[in-house]
Amino acid sequence: MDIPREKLIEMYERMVTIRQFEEGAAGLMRDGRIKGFIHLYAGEEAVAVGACFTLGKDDYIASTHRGHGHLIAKGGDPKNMYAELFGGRDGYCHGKGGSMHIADLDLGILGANGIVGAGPPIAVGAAFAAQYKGERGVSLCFFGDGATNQGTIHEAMNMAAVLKLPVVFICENNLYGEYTRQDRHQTVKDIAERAKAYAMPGVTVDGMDVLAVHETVGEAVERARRGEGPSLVECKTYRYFDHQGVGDGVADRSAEEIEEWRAKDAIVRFRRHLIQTEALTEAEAEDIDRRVAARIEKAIAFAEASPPPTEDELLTDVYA
Amino acid sequence: MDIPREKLIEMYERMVTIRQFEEGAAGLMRDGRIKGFIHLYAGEEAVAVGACFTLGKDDYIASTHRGHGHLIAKGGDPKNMYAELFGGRDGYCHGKGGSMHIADLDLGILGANGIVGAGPPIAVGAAFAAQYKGERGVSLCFFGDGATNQGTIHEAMNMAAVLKLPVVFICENNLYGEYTRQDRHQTVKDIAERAKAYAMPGVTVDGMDVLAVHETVGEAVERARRGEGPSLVECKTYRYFDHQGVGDGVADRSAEEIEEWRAKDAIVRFRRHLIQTEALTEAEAEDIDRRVAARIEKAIAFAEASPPPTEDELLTDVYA
Amino acid sequence: MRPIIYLMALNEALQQEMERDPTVFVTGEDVGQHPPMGVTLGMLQKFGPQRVVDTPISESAILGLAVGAAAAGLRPVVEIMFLDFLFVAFDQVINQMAKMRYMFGGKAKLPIVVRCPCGGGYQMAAQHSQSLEAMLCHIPGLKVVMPATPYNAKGLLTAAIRDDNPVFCLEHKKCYTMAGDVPQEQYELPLGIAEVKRPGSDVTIVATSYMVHEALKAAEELAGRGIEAEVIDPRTLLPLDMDTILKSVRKTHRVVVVHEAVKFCGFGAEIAAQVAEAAFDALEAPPLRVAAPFCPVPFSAPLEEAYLPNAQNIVEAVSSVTPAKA
Amino acid sequence: MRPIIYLMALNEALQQEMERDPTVFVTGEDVGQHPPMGVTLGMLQKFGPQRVVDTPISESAILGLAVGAAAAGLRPVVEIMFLDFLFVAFDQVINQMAKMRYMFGGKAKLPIVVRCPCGGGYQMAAQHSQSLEAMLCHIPGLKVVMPATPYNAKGLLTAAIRDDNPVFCLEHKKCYTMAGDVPQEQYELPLGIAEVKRPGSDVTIVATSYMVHEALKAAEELAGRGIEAEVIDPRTLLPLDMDTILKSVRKTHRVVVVHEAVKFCGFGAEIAAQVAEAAFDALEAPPLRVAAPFCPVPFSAPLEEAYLPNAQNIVEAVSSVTPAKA
Ligand SMILES: Cc1ncc(C[n+]2csc(CCOP(=O)(O)OP(=O)(O)O)c2C)c(N)n1
Ligand SMILES: Cc1ncc(C[n+]2csc(CCOP(=O)(O)OP(=O)(O)O)c2C)c(N)n1
Ligand SMILES: [Mg+2]
Ligand SMILES: [Mg+2]
Repeated sequence: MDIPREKLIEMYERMVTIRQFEEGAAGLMRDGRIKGFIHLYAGEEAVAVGACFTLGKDDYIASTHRGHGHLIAKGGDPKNMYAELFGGRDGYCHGKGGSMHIADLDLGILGANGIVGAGPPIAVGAAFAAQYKGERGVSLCFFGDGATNQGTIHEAMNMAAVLKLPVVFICENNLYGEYTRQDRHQTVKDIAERAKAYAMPGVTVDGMDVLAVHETVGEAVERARRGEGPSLVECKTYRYFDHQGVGDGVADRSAEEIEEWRAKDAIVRFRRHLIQTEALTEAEAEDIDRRVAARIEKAIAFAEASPPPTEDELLTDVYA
Repeated sequence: MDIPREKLIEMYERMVTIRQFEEGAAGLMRDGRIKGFIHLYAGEEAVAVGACFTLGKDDYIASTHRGHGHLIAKGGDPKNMYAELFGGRDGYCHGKGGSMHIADLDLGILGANGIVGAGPPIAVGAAFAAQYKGERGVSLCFFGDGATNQGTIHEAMNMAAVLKLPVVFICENNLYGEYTRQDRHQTVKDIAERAKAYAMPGVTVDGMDVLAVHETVGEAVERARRGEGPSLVECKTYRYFDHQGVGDGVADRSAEEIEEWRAKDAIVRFRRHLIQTEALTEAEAEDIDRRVAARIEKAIAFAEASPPPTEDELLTDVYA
Repeated sequence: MRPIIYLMALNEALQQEMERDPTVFVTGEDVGQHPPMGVTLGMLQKFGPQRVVDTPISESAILGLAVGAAAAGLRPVVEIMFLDFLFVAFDQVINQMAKMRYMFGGKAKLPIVVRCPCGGGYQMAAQHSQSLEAMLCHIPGLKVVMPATPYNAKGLLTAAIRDDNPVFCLEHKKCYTMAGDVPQEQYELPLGIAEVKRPGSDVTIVATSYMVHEALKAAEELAGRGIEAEVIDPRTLLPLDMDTILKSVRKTHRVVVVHEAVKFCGFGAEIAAQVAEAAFDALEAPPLRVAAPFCPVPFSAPLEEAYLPNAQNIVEAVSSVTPAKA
Repeated sequence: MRPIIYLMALNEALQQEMERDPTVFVTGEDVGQHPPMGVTLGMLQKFGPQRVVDTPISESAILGLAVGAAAAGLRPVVEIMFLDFLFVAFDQVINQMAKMRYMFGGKAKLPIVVRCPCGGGYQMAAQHSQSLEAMLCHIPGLKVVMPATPYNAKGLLTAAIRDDNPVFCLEHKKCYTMAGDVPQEQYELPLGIAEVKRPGSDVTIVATSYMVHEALKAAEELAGRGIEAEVIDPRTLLPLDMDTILKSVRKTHRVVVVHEAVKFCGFGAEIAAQVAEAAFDALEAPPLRVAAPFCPVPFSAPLEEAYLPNAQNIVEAVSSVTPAKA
């Protein structure tokens, strides 16, 4: 796999943006400046970026309750995302949706989703549309290990296989569904196994390695574009924060486990790789980190200044 | 496997009873004497009988829209079943349920079900109860090839595997879901493959061979009783009538295909086997057939004479 | 105009709209190879498997497919084989298609039609006979139509397909083989406009779906007794044309609301409550409801007959609030 | 009696009933290891994993498990993490647990309790804030309670567990941390009995769930203006105690019904319709409803505040139908 240097750097920057976005959001939540439910993506950046960087503007993604990372990876702007968290008018949903419902169809983002398992059938629908129109578009959906026990995901994979639709199912196996460890919610270890039920390719990949994710998802996407149907890619990954909110995750998981995964941090690792392969110097990397930090800071300021919607908007956009 | 002669004969008689019951029902429907939806089980007798003869009174089954065979196999009385088809007071449901809802909890029958895929989660619940009470009871659920694409069945199998419940999932793969051939509704051929998604045993068996079904299900039942958890058994079988109603099935399936399966008829085959192994003489077999015919005839007469419920029963039994 | 049956009127609406608009497709279980109620007959042959899409038995995936396809620019028309099965996949209805546009701040359009046969009368028992329109009407973001005649069926379905929102078209099984005059050419009946089926001055009967026909029968019988009932078919339940209903009640001073669903928390409660609020001064008798009793739909013929509301029940209800004239 | 918070009242009801009856168990997502709202706190430790059963994220399988276990003699108490998620698995509710007894001719008993947090107020947006009780109330075979206070929570949940039918216990998130006096010992509040929270002679306010508290606030304010409101909490929505409501309306001649769900086809329509029918002659003003506007629950704080009905809305509605006295 030959990824041009610019793209590698963009991928790095995107991962850093996600991380810093989430840390920013956590800070805002801790300070009580934003409210509601947030599910932070920090730790899993390699999955969203590795996967979404195989896509173009006309491709679709369907996201989850833990959606910030996917949205940024697919091109979402932190300004408008933060504005949404603040419930401001400049938010992606003009403040009506909040963290769990950010969407932008112009970017091919079919939305975060507050219902576990609801996204995959919708992604299948977008893939159907691509096939119907005779376009080469693909649709990619993310879902967690816990979500794979929802019937909807089974139905979506079967439907996609039968209709040979251009979908890639991406399971973010972060070992927990809420506070339930994987071995307490399913008896398989590698969720990729479940692809066998639909006679589709199923692959497990290191979800802390952005290049591995990119390569594996890329193959699945190419297969889909060639009209050969869906695939399942399982990415083993880990979240750094609590399931919900901004705790450090130790309430429910052992400190050793967290340590072990943090030691595999996808950003640190990718940065090291880029420097070792001389795609980036230490100084350039620091520069990127700083640039992102400045962008995040500005985005938060922008978002906080965004006025809330007014009461007369309460009843708009219920119907088209 | 050593099945005592009496049991073998009982199994044969039960299969004949199912066949004749269904032919009787078809006749009643053709004559306009009964109404509503009926889904006939003729052709699949080996599955119901092979499976249910591994069970005792305290074990449970959950059935489907195509339930008559399961009910008779588990001990249901044709009299009260026909009475239900007539909507009579002596019906299993006092006429309130009809073909799709016949149940008898005293016989461990959790009900036929008009909703495809609704039975397996309920069977899992009965298995939970058996485990909870520390009994050795098992729960067995039937569902079709088409039903395996419903999310509920995926959820039920996963739940049973996680909780290690004593359930046996029996897929009656009769090659069609309504009028859709299996290869148009799923990409796997052997549905037993799907057991891999739950790390449970999955076996495919000849569903036209009652002894093979009995042996395979029997092993799964024993496993469940030993506390080793659920299994999936796929039985390849075929229905003789239309999906619904009393047509001969040629509207949607090729005459050759129907012929091919009829040539494997489970009753003919089992009868031949019993005679060859000298468990039964030709004359004894004919005797059984006649005895069953007489029973069916009497059952229909009983049922037709059963008075319908009266209007004041409309609002009874909505609540306990 | 020529008389055709209701299900062919629906078929014609689908075919003509598919000819006109290449983004329209139909999908559901057996809609292609073996149309369950016959509404999609002949369409697979005419439009091919890309536009007439048979699916596995997976209602959540079917509705999800519609949601995703609609968000990506198509106009899906889904058939759910029986309304009763919709609840297997109700999340895609109430939490996804109904709310996406609002949650996304207006950024999505979901032009979806979901067609479902509903209602009893064929001894199909508790899981194949329900009328659950009230649940759909409680969900902002949805529209709901219940055509009672072939003419309305074609016009409302055409409008539903062209509407940019999720529209549920609930088709009573007893209506499918009713015949009525229907123009050959395409036409739209705008959603949200009630139809006065019969003018009258003594009482307003608001009836939905198949009950429109029972109400008209009742009105005939009442006319024989000198009571002139105005019969109104809302046609669209959501959005509801209360203006037409209120105008009528202000004239007749009496209202009886009729539907096949159970009374408790049924759609009739909404109409009765709105009438009681908005036409309080005009009412000379309590607003009444004629609806099914509070139990599941029974299988046995005599029970099902006792269960289903009919013209006689309507006549009785009207008589109880309208002074006899003849 | 000692003051405890609502969620601990529920916890106490569960624990005491589990001690008394070994067939009672609780199940749901994370109910054991990490109780989402805290209602099942400490129970896994006390009763062990056989009776406090964590499940995969599979609402249909969870409810199906309850149905099968109940049919086989146990008394499951299920937690669905948010009422909004119930609709992922609604078939098990409306077509299975609600109808089995009737369809089976009385041969099954389904003693199931399904507990669901409901309601808005915490910026949880459209898929985590709904009040959809009206849908459950439209289904024969179910019972529905919505306790508003710790005392009612404990008594109603205890009665619900002992009831031989499927009972939905809808718990408003805003109620969870409200404190109130609750007896330590077990007690049952019979299902189907309304509570007069405050006597009054000028107007009847019927309010459900958290809205009871808003109604009481409104009554205080109205009292300051010389209007004495009688506030009634039905507590059980199905079966509904209309007698208590009608008795009150016959005394006050005015009624305002309040709930947090959207007005159209909401539960208030049923109450208003029944009052209009049964107390027609007693009514001196139109029956009014105070409820949410017809849109999904918005995320942004000012929008959500505008969305949720409150004491001020109630005061305004009451004022519009009650002549000022002070
Ligand atoms: C239908 C439904 N059930 C339950 C929930 C509550 N819930 C939100 S996130 C979550 C865990 C999801 O786990 P997983 O799929 O592994 O994703 P992760 O949070 O680990 O990224 C649960 C149970 C929900 N939102 N929707
Ligand atoms: C939820 C739901 N969807 C659709 C149907 C309509 N339906 C009844 S039987 C059937 C086919 C079932 O096929 P399969 O599971 O293979 O069982 P078979 O009829 O072949 O025995 C369908 C689609 C239903 N009853 N319930
Ligand atoms: Mg997870
Ligand atoms: Mg089949």
